Amino acid sequence: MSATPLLELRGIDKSFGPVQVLRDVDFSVNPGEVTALVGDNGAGKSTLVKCVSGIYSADGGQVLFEGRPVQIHNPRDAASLGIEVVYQDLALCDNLDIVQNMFLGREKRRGLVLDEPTMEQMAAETLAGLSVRTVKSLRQHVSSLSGGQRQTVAIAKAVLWNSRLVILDEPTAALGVAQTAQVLELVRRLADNGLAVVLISHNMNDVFAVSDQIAMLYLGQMVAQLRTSDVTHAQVVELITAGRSGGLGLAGENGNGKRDTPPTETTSAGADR
Amino acid sequence: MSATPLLELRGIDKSFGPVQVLRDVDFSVNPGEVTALVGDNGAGKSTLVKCVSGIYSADGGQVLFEGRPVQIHNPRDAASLGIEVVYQDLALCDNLDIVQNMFLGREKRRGLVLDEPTMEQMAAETLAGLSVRTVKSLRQHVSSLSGGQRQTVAIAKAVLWNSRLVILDEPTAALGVAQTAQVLELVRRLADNGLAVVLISHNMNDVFAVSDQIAMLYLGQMVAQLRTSDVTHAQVVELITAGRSGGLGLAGENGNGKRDTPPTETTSAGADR
Amino acid sequence: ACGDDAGDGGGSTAEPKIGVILPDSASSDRWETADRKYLEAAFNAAGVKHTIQNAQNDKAQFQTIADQMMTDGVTVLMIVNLDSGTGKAVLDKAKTQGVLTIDYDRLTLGGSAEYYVSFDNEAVGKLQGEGLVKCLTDKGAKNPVIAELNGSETDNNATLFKNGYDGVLKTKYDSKEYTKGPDQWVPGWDNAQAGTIFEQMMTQQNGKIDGVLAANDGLGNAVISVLKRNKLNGKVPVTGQDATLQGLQNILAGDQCMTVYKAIKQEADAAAELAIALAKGEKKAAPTTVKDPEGNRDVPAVLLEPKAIYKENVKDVVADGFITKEALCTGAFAAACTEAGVS
Amino acid sequence: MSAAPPTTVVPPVEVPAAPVPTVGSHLRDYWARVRGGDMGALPAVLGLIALCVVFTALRPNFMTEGNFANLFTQGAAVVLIAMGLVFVLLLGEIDLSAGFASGVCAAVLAQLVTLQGYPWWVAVAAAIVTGVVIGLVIGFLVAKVGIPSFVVTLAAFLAFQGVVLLLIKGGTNVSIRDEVLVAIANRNMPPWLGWALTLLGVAGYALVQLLRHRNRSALGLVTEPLAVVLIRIGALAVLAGTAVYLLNLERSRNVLVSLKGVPIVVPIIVILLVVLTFVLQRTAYGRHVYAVGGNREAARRAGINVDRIRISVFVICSSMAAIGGIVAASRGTSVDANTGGSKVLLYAVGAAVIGGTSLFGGKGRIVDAVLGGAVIAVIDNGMGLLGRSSGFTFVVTGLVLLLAASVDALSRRRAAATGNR
Amino acid sequence: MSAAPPTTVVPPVEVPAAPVPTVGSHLRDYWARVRGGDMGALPAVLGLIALCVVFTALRPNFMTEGNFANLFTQGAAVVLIAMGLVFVLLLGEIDLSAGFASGVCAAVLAQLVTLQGYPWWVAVAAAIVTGVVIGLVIGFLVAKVGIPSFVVTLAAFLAFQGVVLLLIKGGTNVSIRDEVLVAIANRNMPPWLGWALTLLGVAGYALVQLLRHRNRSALGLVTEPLAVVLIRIGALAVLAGTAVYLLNLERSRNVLVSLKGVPIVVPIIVILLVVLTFVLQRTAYGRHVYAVGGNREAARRAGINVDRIRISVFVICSSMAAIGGIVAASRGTSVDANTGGSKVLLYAVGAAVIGGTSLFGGKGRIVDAVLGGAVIAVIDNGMGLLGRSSGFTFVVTGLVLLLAASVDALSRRRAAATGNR
Ligand SMILES: Nc1ncnc2c1ncn2[C@@H]1O[C@H](COP(=O)(O)OP(=O)(O)OP(=O)(O)O)[C@@H](O)[C@H]1O
Ligand SMILES: Nc1ncnc2c1ncn2[C@@H]1O[C@H](COP(=O)(O)OP(=O)(O)OP(=O)(O)O)[C@@H](O)[C@H]1O
Ligand SMILES: [Mg+2]
Ligand SMILES: [Mg+2]
Repeated sequence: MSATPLLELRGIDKSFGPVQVLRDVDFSVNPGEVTALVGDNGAGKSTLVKCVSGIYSADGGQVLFEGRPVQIHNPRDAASLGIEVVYQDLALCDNLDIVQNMFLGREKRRGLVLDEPTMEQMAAETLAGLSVRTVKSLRQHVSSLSGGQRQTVAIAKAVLWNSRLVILDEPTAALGVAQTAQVLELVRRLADNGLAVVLISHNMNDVFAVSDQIAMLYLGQMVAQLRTSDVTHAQVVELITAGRSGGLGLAGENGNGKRDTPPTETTSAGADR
Repeated sequence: MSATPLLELRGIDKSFGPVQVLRDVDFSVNPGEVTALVGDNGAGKSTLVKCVSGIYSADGGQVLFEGRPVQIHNPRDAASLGIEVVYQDLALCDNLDIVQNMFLGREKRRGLVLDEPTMEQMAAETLAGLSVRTVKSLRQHVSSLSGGQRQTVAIAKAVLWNSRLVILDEPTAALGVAQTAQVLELVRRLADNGLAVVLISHNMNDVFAVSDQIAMLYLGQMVAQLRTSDVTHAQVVELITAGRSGGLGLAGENGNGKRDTPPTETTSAGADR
Repeated sequence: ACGDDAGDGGGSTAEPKIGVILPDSASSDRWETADRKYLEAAFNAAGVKHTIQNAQNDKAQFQTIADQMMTDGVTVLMIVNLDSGTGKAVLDKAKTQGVLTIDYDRLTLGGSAEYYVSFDNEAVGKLQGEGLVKCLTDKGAKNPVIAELNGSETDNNATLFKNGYDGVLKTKYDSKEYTKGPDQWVPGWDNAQAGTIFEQMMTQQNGKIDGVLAANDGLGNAVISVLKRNKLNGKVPVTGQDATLQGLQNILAGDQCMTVYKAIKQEADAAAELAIALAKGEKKAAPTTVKDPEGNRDVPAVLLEPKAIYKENVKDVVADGFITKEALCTGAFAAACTEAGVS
Repeated sequence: MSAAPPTTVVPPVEVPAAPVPTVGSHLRDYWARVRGGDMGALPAVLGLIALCVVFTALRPNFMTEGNFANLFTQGAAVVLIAMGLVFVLLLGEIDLSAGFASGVCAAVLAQLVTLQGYPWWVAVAAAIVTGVVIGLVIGFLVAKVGIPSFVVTLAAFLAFQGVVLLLIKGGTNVSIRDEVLVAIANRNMPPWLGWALTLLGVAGYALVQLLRHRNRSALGLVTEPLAVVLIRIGALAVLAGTAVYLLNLERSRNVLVSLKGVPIVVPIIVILLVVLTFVLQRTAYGRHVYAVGGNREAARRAGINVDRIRISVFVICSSMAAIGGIVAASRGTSVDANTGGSKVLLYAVGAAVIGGTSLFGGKGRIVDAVLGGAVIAVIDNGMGLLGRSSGFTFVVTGLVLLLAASVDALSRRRAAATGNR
Repeated sequence: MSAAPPTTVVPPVEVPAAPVPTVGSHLRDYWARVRGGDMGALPAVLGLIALCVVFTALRPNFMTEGNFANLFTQGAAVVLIAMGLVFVLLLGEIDLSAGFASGVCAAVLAQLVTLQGYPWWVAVAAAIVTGVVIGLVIGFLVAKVGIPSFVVTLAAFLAFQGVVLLLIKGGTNVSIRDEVLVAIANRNMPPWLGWALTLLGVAGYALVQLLRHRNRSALGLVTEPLAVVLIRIGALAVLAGTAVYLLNLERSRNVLVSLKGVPIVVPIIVILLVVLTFVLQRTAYGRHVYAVGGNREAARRAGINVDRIRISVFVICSSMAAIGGIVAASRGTSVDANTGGSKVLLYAVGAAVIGGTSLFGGKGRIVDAVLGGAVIAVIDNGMGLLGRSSGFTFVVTGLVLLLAASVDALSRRRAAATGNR
C-alpha cells in the first residue's frame, strides 16, 4: 500500500436545498487497489461520486489528489486529473451510435477530420473483451440497445483511456452472468496495473471478490473504511443497514455523533473486529 | 399447478427494421407461480415483456390470456387484463413527485377532485413495506431520487393494484441488500396469493430462491422452460450463455434449428437433466 | 384549369395579359376590397387576360410574384411597390424581359415605369391637417393639444401623409395657436397597438389631448375606442382616411370628425385604361408628369384628387357607389343617415 | 432460499415521520429552497417590481390609478391566450396559430354580430365553438396523424390569416357596436360589486385552505402549520383588497363623467385563472397533462390515453384564444386583418415562458402566464409613456424584456450549479 | 474470488463479424429500414415531387426552365438562414431573431456600401462580422447567463427591428447599386463555368467516397459494396448534370437579351451545404453539437465544453443569417425595415423542421434545410402562379404545407409503432 492515497476526501458536506445528503465524509483511495464503496439505497454513494467528478460542487470539505488539494468544478477538471467515471445513470447520448458514444469528447482525428475507422476498430476490440455478443452493429444508436448493452458501452467508454482513477457506480447492475464476470476481472486487472479503482455495488459477493478496502456509507455519513480482509460479510451488511456493528461504526445508534474510529486510522489499522 | 396457464405466448416474432430480435418464442406463466425469465444481455427479455404489455406490437405469433387469444395494442389493454409491469427503463415522470408517480393513470378521486391525502397515505404504507428509509418526503420529485429509490417507487407502483399478472424486469438491479430481500419476499408473497409473477433477473441466486419455473432465452430464441427444481445453477448458466446444455436447449450449437423439447412439454415433464 | 399558351416566344408576339401586384391586405382594406374589384371589372370589360396578386407586405414574396407573372407570360405589369428598392428590381427585370410596366399608387424612385397613376399623398395629408383644424375651430377649442398617430414608419406613403399634415399643423404650432402633443408611429399600422399607444398618450398627458390626427380610419377607430372608454368620444376630434364603412359610421355617430375619400374606382379605371392600351400595343399620352428625383426623369402620370369627407358630405361617397347605403345605414345609423342626407 | 441475501435479515423500517413543521422551520426551509435556486414565482414578481420602479422614476404618470386600470385591459388578450398556451407548452408542443386563431374567432364574432345581426351571445358561442373546432383539427393532426405541432400550427398560422381575410371580406375593419361586447374590455363594474366579488373570492380561498389543512391533519399527514395557512389567506386578502381599492378610485380626468371600478375583464381573467389552475392542479386530467409533458412514454405505460390528452390541450388553447380574440375585438371595438396578428403570438408565448413555463414540457403553471403577461403589459405600457421613435421603442422593449428575464435566469443558474433541477 | 459468479466461466466471444454485404443485401436492408419507418430524406423528396406534379398539372408554366431558375433565387435567403438554424435546433434551442438579424446585417451592408461608399467586400465583411457579434451576444446570454433562448431571441427579435429602423433612418429604403452585390442573386454564371464546377464537384465526391471505401476495406471493417458506392456517385452526376443542363438553356422571353446559366447563388448554397455538412458529420465539433443536443448532461460528463458549443451554434446561425441577409439585399437590390421580417423566420424554421430536423435537439442535417427550403420555395412559387385572392392564397399555402409535411409524419408514425425511434 502506498504512503499517500491517490484521492482523499476530507469532511465533504453536500445539501440539496434543505436536505443534507452528505455529512462530513472522509474517504481515501489508494493506487493499485480496488476500494469498494457500499451503502444502502439513498446513502449518498452516487452523490459522493458526483462531487468527486465535478458534476456537483460540494458545500464544504477538501479534495486531495496525490496529496495536493485540488478544485474540481466540472467533469473536464476531473478528466484532466485522470479520473474516469461510469455513472449509475449512464449518461449516454441516445442519438449517437456506440462508437460515437465511446469516443465522445476524445475523438480520434486525422488533422481536422474524425478518424472513424480507427475508432471503430478500437471500440470493437474493447467491447469484445467485455463479452458483448448480441450487439448487431457498432453503428447502432445506443437508444436501441438493451439495458445490459448500454451498461457495457458505458464501462467500455471509461476504460478506453489512460486514466489514473476509475470510479464505477454499480457497473454490473444490469449485466448478465458472463458479462459480470468479465467486468469484475477487468476491475481487478485495472488495479493490478496500478490504477486506483472505486467500485460501488450492492452485491456483497462481488465486493468481497475483488476489493481491497471497503468504505461504508450510512445515511450520508462514512461509518468506516476498512481492509476487506478485516471484516466479514455480516459485519458489512450490519454497518450499512444500521450504522454500527459491535465496536465498529457510528457511536450512537442511528448516530448523529462522530464515528469513533477515524477512517484514516482504520484504513491502516483495521481496528478490532 | 393449474391446468391452463394465465398467460401463454405462441410463436412470437419481433424485428426492428432488418434486425430480428425475437424468433418464434413460446412462453407460459401459471397463476400462483413465480416464473423466472433469464437470458444473456440482449437476449430479448425486455423486448418480450414489451410485446406482452403492448409497448411494441409483435410481428407474428399469438398471445393467450386464460386460454383466450387476446390482442394487446397498448399498455391500457394490458392494464385492463390485469397485467402490471415494472420496466427495466423505469419510465417515471421526473417532473412529478413520488405519490403522483405511484398513482399515475389511476388517481384516487373524490368526485372530480384528486384525493391527495388518501393517495399519500397509501403510498407511505406501500413504501414502508419495501424498506425505504432514506426518502425525505413523499412529495419529492422522482428526479431527485437515488437509483435504488427510483426502482423502489417503480416496484411499489406496480404492486399497488389488484392485478393478476405482475412482470418485473430486473427489479432488484439497483437495490440494496435489505431492499432486495424485501422485494424477493414480496414476489413470493404475490405468487402465494395466487397471482402470476414473471421475474427477470441476472442474479441466479435470486432466481433459484424464489422461482417455480425458469424460462431461458438465448439470442431471441426460447431454449427451454423448466421447473426450477429440475435444473441446476450450472445448467441454467450454460443454457443462457451457449444455448444448450447436455440434452437440453437448442438442437444445433448456436442453433438455428428448433429446440428439441417443446416448452409446453418440458414445463410439465421436466425432461432429462 | 388553364389553357394558357406557354408564352415562351418573344415578348412582342405574345397574347396580351396584364399582371397586377398589390402590396398587402393589412395596412388598409382598400387593396383587396376596392382595387382588386375595380381593376378586375375594368379588365374583364375590355376582355384582356389578367392576374392580380397580393404580396402581403413581404418583399421577397413581391419579387417572387413578379417572377411568376413573367414566367406566366404577362405583357404588362402593374405594381404597387412595397419600397422603391424591390420595386426597381422588379421593373428593371421586367424591362429586360420586354414587359411594359406601370407604377400604381406608389412611385418607384429610380424606376422605369411607363406611367404613374396615383392620388397625391401629400395632398391627402394636407386635407387631414386642414380637416382637423376645421373641426377644432368648429368646437371652438382654445390652444388645443394635438396628438399625432402616424402610420407605419416603414411605409413611404405614411411619411408623405405626415409631410402633408405636418405642413398644415406646423404653422399652428409656430403661431402658438396649437400645442404639439405626443407624436408616434404605429408599427405596421396595427390597430390594436395603436389603441395602446394612444391610451398611453392620454396617461402621459393626464388626459389633456384635444385633437387627434390619426392617419387612417383604422387608427382613428382605435383612438375612438379609447376615448369612449374615457367617455370623451365626440369631444375630441379625430381624423381618418380611406372613407371606410367603419370610418363613415364613426363620422355619422359624431365620434370621428373627418376622413379622406380617395375615389379608388377612378384611380383603378385610369390605371386599367393605360394598361389595356399598353397591352394592345398603343401608347396613350398622360395628362401630366411627375418628377422622379432619383431617376432624374419626368414620369408620365395621372394624379387624382382626394376629397375630404365630413358629416355633411358622407352622402357623396355613397353617391359615388363606393359604399352602399344598405351597408352604411344599418340599425343605429339609419337616423344619422337621414340626418346627413344619405340616400 | 439457498443463496439469497446473506445472514442479516433487516426488519422493514417505517418511512420516518418528518418532524412536525413549525412556522420557523417552514420559513427556514423556504429560505433554503430559495438559496438552492428553487424560487417559484419570486423572480417574475421581483422583475415586475423592478420594472414598475424604473418606469415610475422615468414617468411619474406610470403610478396613477388610471394607468393601473389600463394595464389590465391592455394585457388581457395576451394573458388569456398565454393561459391557453400553457397547456400546449406543458406537453412540449407549440401552437404558432394561437394568435391568428383568436383573429379567426374574432372575425366569426364580428360576422355574426355586426354583419348578420345576431345577438351577442350567439356570436360569442359561435366564436368559442370555432375555437374548439380549430383545436380539434390541430390536435387531430398532431396526435393522430403525427405531424409535428410546429409544422401543423405554422400551416394553420398561414391558413388562418387567409380565413380572416375571407371572413371579413379582404381586410375591411368590421366595427363591434354591440353594447355587451363592447363592455367586456371597456366598462367597469360598480364599486360595490368589485368589493362583493373580492370578499367572495377571499372567503372561498380561506375555506378551501382551511378545509384542506383540517383534512390532512386528521389523516396524520405532514401539513404546514396553521399559522402559515392563515398568513397566506391574509396576504391574499390584503393584495386583492388593495387592488380593488385602487381600481375603485375615481380616475376620470373629466369632471363631468365618472370613471371608476374594476374593469370587467378582471373578474373574467381571475375566474379563468382559478378554473384552469384547478383543472391542472386538482384533477386527474391536469395530472395527466403534466405526466405526458414530463415523460410521454411513461405516461403511455401508465395507461394514460396520450392522444386524447394531446388533442385536448390544443382544444383548450384554441378556446382560450377564442376568448382572447373576443376580448381583443371588444377592446378595439373592431376586427380587422391584423387582429391576433403581429406580436400577439410571440407576446403570449413569451408571457408563458417568462413566467417560468418550459418549452420542453412538464413544467409550468397558469399563474405563470398571468405574471409573464403582466411583465409584458408593463413593458408595453411603460414604453408607450416614454413616447419615443419606433426604432428606439423596439430596442428598449427588447432590452427591458431581457432584463426582466435575466432575474429569473440567474436564480435558475444557481439551481443548476447546486444540482437542483 | 470467493462467491463470484458460479461454476461456468464463459470465454469472451468476439463481436460477430457481420456477413459481408452485397448489393442485394444492401437493398433489402434499405427496404426493411424504410418499411420499419426509417426513411431519411425520402419523405421530403416525395413531398417535393408530389408538389411539382400538382403545380404542373394546374399551371403547365410551372415546368419551364425559367421557373426552375426562379426557384433557386426565390428560395435562397430562406435556405441559407435555415441552414444556420439547423445548428441551433440541433441543440434544442431556437433563434427567433435570425430573420431580423439578417435584416440588421443587410442594413449594415447597405449603410456601408450605399450611404458611406465603401467597396463591396468591406461591406460584406462588416455584415458578416455583425452576424458573428450578434451570435456571440445571444450565445453568451443563453449559455453563460442562462436565459432561455426563446426569451433572449424574442427580445432580440424586438430589438433588431428597432436597430434596422435606426440604421436606415425610419421608413426610407436604401438601394444597393454595387454591381458585385447585385450580381449575387440576380446574375448567372456563364454556361461553361457551370459545367466546370459540376465536373469538379462530382469528381471530388467520387474521390472522397472511393478513398473512404478503400480505407475501410483495408482495415477490415464492414463496408458497403463498391457497386453501391458507384451507383451513388452516378446518381449524383446525373442529377447535377440535368440541373445544370436545364439552367444552361436559354430562358429569356425577349429575343434581344440572352438569359441562361446557373444563378450565382446556387454555387454559394452548394458550397455552404458541403462545408457545413462536413463540419457536422466529419469533425469533432460537429459530433459535439449532436452530443449536446442529444443529452446535454452526458456531453458535459464526457468533458465537452457545453457552453462553448452553445455559444458557437448561435454564432454560426447569426453568420448564416448575415449571408442570407446579403443575398436578400442583393435580390431586392435594396434594404428596408422589412428586410428579414414577416415570414422569413417562420419559413426558415419551417424549412428545417419539414426537412426532418427536430425542435427538441439531437436530430437533423444541413441538407434537411435545403430540402425543406425547396418545399417552401416550391409552394410559394406555385401559389404565385395560381394568382388568386390573398385570402385564398394564404389558406391554400397553409394546406399545401400541411400536405407536404404529412407524408413525413405518416412515415414516422410507422416508425413509432414498430418501436424504431
Ligand atoms: N438533486 C437532488 N435533490 C434532492 N435530493 C437529492 C438529489 N439527488 C439525490 N438526492 C437525495 O440524496 C440521497 C442520496 O442519493 P444518492 O443517489 O447519492 O444515493 P445512493 O447512495 O447512490 O443510492 P443508490 O444505491 O440507490 O444508488 C437520496 O436520499 C436522494 O433522495
Ligand atoms: N428499438 C430497437 N431497435 C433496434 N434494436 C433493438 C431495439 N430495442 C432492442 N433492440 C435489440 O434487441 C435485442 C434485445 O434487447 P432486449 O432489451 O430485449 O434485451 P434484454 O434481454 O432485455 O437484455 P438485458 O439483459 O441487457 O436487459 C438487443 O440486441 C437490442 O440491441
Ligand atoms: Mg447511486
Ligand atoms: Mg432488458
